[in-house]
Amino acid sequence: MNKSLQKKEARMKKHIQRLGFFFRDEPLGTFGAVLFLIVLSMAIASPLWTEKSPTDVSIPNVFKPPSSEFWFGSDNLGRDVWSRFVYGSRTSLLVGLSSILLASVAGGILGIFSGLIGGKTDLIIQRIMDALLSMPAIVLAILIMAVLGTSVLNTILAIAVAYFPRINRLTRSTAISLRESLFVESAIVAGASKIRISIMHVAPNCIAPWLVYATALLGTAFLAEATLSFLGLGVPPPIPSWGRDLSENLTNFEFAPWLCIFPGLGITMAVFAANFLGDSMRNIFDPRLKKA
Amino acid sequence: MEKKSMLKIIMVLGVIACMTAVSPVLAADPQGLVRGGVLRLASASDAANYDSHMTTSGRTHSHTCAVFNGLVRTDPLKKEVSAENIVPDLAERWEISSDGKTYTFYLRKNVKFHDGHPFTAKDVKYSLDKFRDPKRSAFAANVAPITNIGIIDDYTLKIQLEYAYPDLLIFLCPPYASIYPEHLKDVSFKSTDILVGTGPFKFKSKVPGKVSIYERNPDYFIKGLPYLDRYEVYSLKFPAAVDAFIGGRLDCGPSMRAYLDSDRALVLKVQKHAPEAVIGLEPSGASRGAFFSFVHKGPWNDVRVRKAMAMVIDYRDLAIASYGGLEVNPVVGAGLFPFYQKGAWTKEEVDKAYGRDQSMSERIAVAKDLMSQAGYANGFALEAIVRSDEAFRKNVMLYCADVWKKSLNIDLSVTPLERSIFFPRRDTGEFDVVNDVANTMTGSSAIEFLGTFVSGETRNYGKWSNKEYDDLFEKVAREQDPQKRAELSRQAQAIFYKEIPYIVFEGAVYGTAWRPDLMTGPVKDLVMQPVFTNYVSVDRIWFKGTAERWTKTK
Amino acid sequence: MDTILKIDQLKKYFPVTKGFFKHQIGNVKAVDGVSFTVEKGKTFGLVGESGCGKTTLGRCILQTIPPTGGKIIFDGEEIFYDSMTRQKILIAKMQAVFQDPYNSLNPRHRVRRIIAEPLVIQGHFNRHEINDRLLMLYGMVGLPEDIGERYPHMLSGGQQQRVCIARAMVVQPDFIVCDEPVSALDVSIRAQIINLLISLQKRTEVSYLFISHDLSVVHHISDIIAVMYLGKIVEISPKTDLYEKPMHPYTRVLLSAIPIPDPILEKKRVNVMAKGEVPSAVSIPSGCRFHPRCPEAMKKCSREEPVFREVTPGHWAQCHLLN
Amino acid sequence: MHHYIIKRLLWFFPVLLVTVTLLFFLIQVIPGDPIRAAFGDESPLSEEQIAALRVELGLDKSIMARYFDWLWDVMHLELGISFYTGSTVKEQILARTPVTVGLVTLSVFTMLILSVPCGVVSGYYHDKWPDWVLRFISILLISLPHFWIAVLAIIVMLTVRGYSISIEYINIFLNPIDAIKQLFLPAFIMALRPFGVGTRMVRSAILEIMEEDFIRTARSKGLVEKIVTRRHALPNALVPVVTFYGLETIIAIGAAVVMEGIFGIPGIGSLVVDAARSRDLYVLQGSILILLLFALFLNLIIDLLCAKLDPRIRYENE
Repeated sequence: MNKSLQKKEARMKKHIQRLGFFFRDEPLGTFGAVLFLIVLSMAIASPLWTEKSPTDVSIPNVFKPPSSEFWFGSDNLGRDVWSRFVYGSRTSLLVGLSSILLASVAGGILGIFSGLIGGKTDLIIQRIMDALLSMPAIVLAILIMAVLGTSVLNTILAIAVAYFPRINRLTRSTAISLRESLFVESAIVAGASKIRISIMHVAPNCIAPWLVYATALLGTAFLAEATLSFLGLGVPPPIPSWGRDLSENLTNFEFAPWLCIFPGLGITMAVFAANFLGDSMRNIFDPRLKKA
Repeated sequence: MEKKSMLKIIMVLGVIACMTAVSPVLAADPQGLVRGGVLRLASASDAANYDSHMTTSGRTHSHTCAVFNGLVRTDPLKKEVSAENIVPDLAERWEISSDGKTYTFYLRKNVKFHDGHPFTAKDVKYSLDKFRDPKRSAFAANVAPITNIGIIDDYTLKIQLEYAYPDLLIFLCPPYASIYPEHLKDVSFKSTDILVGTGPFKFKSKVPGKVSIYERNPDYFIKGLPYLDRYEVYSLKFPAAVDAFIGGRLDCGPSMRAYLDSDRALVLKVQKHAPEAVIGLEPSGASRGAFFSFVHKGPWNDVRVRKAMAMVIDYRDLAIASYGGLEVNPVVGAGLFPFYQKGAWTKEEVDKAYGRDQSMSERIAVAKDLMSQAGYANGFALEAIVRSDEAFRKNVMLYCADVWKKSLNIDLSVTPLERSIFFPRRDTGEFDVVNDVANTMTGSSAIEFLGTFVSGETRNYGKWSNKEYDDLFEKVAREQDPQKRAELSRQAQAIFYKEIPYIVFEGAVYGTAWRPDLMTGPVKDLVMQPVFTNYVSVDRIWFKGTAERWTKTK
Repeated sequence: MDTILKIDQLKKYFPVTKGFFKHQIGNVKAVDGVSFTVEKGKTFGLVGESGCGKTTLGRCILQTIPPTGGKIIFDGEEIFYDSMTRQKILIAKMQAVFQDPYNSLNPRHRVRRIIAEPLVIQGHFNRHEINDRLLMLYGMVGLPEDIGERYPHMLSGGQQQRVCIARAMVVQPDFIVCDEPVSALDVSIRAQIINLLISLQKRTEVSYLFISHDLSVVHHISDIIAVMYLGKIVEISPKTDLYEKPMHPYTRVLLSAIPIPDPILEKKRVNVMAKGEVPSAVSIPSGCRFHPRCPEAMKKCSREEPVFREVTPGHWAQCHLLN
Repeated sequence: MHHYIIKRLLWFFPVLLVTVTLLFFLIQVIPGDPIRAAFGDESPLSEEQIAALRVELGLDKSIMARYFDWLWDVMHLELGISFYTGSTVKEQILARTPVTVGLVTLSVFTMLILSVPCGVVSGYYHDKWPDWVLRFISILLISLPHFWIAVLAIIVMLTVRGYSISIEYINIFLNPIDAIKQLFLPAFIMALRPFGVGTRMVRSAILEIMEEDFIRTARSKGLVEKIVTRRHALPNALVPVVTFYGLETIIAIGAAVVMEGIFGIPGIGSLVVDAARSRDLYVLQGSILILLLFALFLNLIIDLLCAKLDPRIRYENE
């Protein structure tokens, strides 16, 4: 009992030490991580950050500039911009994280599968991926939004479809190089089935590059959500979304600039945090760059 | 875009001096009139087709109005558009039989289409037959009383009616009832090849998605016109169009009708950055509001519920929500009829009918009482559908949702829908509430305003049906005496405001802006009409200045 | 004495394709008709330069790639390539140790999991049995008892190879293919590993197919040695016979390449060199495969392929010189 | 090399077929009624008018019939007619393509001019202050939503310089100077994000190359550091750089889609967005097809260029 406790403590210490190294070696990454945590907490605990509802209409309060009552001002229906800012992070994070998660899981599984199976199946899957990859991701997302119509779920799907071929390619090439490795051959010799090899041997070794890449894509996914919403093809109202809030208030910029500035800042903040985090992840996981 | 978007451009193009059949206008030219120059307008996008019979869209009419003429046109000098203020266009003069059932038109001679073909009665018969065919025209219902169009000779035409129909001439005005060349009847209306008319400008070239260019027709039947050398229609969307206007690259308001009137921010932007620009805002014949569906069953089928819902809406707050959160436009306000119309209920009468003549707290108390009488004291839930491409509709419904929730505990969810999903649902009554326009064509006839809610009419989105109302409508259509007619239409309005199939939010306003040196004929000021049948005055427009970019460059 | 493995005319060709439609333009004859037998409890050494097909041969025997032709008779039964064979029949009987111990171990698994994997796949052992078996094995292969919790990258090269050997031994196989098991290791550790293999053989009577490019390594462990050149075996002989009386010129070339630790002897040594490099397996030379490089080549050699025959009892070779 | 080129060219067609097929069937499942979407905005159409339009536009045929019609039409470069604007899709695409090509080229060129020197500096001063500053700036640039920057830029330029977006249609091939004047601001804003990525990319390429043996040899020969960076590092980093700029060009097409709408530039991008909003099926199909062809073609060029630059690539693939 005592021993295991000590072990735990030792492990804890080690983790803290590692965290310390991270702070020291990756100051920009730390900055990103902190920013990301802020955005994350805004999304998870929105009611703690603001008491007002982001959708409450209040005609007497239209276009109030930032003040102690309305921190970020109010919009054309008298809604509190600060609460829309806070709740907007929810949409951004929900869409960004779930779409990347979806893309990663689907792309990862299909990548490992097609990398290991090889042959005609792989050939066909990869030609479809070629077709999807050749299109700029945002155009693909626009096309899918046009096909599916606007909703939160569809936005997640559209962004996931746009980025999943990229993740598929990455895991496939990792899987192919792993397929040739001696430990996979050892597993074959040990009698492992293809499914066992995929799950126990190939998949775990794809995780590091996969994680790095997924983090790197996260910022892009936030941006994609904002862009789609900006174009009026993303999440539908009245759900607060930075991109749509921005585009709907373009005409009001001249006398209510806060309506354009804060949503834009929100997008930048989220993407900025994710990019810094991704950058540091790459520095940590990519031994070649680490050496350099 | 709402219904008559053509107006945007139109009003600008305003007016003309009196057009008598005989006197060419050139002689009346005042000193200092400048010839030449290019007029640059914006339209939201290219025209879907050049068939002005099929659409009320300015995307089409801004092109056809320069190329085609009508049989007659409205007098652009007079603010009121009515059957009495019609002037000749391709018809030199006309006669109406004493029973009002036969119209004889005498056409201009020596008029030629742009390709050199002479214009004759054949072309008129072909065009008007198309205009009254429900398959090939969106306005057939407006000219339904026509039973026959007969050619007497090349320059004489007789129209037979089933019954006396005083508004016929209004409906024969451009830009809707354009006269197309009969000899090109096999050419597709989608193709620019159809742009062969008798009008002041000839089609020159088109860059799809960008611009269509028209040049002066030297053989125009009014000698000396048009003044302009060229007429260009740019396809430019908001907000790029507003920026282009402010930058002096457009001469007249972009497709601002949908924006300038519903978004005060744009008016302020234009005023700030281009203070020299002239801004015109006029009420239109259309009104915006909420249709209740009578196809869908729900609490709103009970008139007391509808009355309660109409009652608690505050007109001023509603306008602020609709007009982009800024001060209310002074010219706004209408019922089913625009207030300038003969026989229209006044704003006070409408407010009284809706029960809005008391204080807000009293209204809420009465409305709550009505709700509990109907058995919905605890409220209910319903869904409003709105078009996703026009934010102000969503804003209005969000305001209503807020008011109805707070005062009547009605849960209104607002669903913005893509056009391709919205229109089919709207047209078939598949909604609880829809925010749309009570459409009219010319905005000048009681037949149009009342006709929107007649049983079986496509524009009657909620499929409301009331026998008494339908009967009154029939009477209005056949009544020759203007006084009696106004009285009958007031009675019909009484039923409408009592039954509330549609809560009128506001009268739509058309607004646009133009460069200050834009002139029309000998008249210095552009006369803005509340309707858009005076679209047609492109032939009289001229510039005092000729600078390509009219705004001051800093 | 019993035979554990008999290979009869085993062939493995890899197709060479060209162009968009991948039409076959030839074959790489990696293994081109190889026959030999391995006795129970003995070590069969297989020597050849890199690229001669010895690793391919090992893989064919291990059933990780399908052979093109020939028979493999293992423990009296002919085996065919399919994944079921591998999973149901061979797993308990035939194992392997590869050249690069680090890459043979899944970096994401702990040592105990790596070693236990074949048992887990077999599925009829409970945790205690597996634990007991592992503890016993650690002792057998000379690993510390607490090694089970470590990851491969925390081990030294020697320890890694011991883990590989332990994994191979865990199912108590009858036969292990050792594909250059020591060539990636430091010279000092090589002897330890080879001694470990020898001691394991003594305890468990396991048979080895020991593949190496280095005759000096094979010398210590093998009972019978075969020399392979371009997909064919050119000489098979009991160990002592081969080192004392090499018959094929190629064997002599290989033997002369072994450095002798005594500097005086080293100086005296006659260095027999082969000319040029190993030709491509796509275009195998006519006649005797070795003739373009053979220091003693004759005219006949380029025309006629020599017969593989038993020159002295138990000593087979394939060379015109021996006729 | 020839084999590689032929092989690569032949791959183009199956990918194209898959693309065209995917595109067609994706577009066919768009919900709602495209005819009402295009014609029903001002006045509701009656059922008979809708039926007539359906026949006229060929929407009454079965989906497979329309698929084969579409394949046949694509082969003839006939891409149908727009429901919403009436012009043929081909006509619109022909008029708009030069604009988008101009915008994208200008933006990639701007990005190239900016990012290569910055990347070299950042790599050369690895982990010193210029590197940190450039790294920070590049991540900041990557994170800025460019549509936001564009909107702010227009307003600032309007207020400060009386700038207004230009509405003239200028073909960049016929009148390059005016076109560049018109396209410079959007192109510059579009270049900001890839500039950030590009700087980082050039930086890591430089870092990698500087580690390699021959650079060490060059150093040991006593060459001055600067010459090492300039003469040896750059050409060898070219393959990933070419790949990168090729891919960035494709991404720039995506950025153009957004930028064209904001600046009122009549390119393919604004066509895609408008068509997506108004559910204009044939235009959406046609314009995306063109973007795809553009991108596939770029991929092809990148692959061939890389094979030319690095013989290893073509040997591996032959």
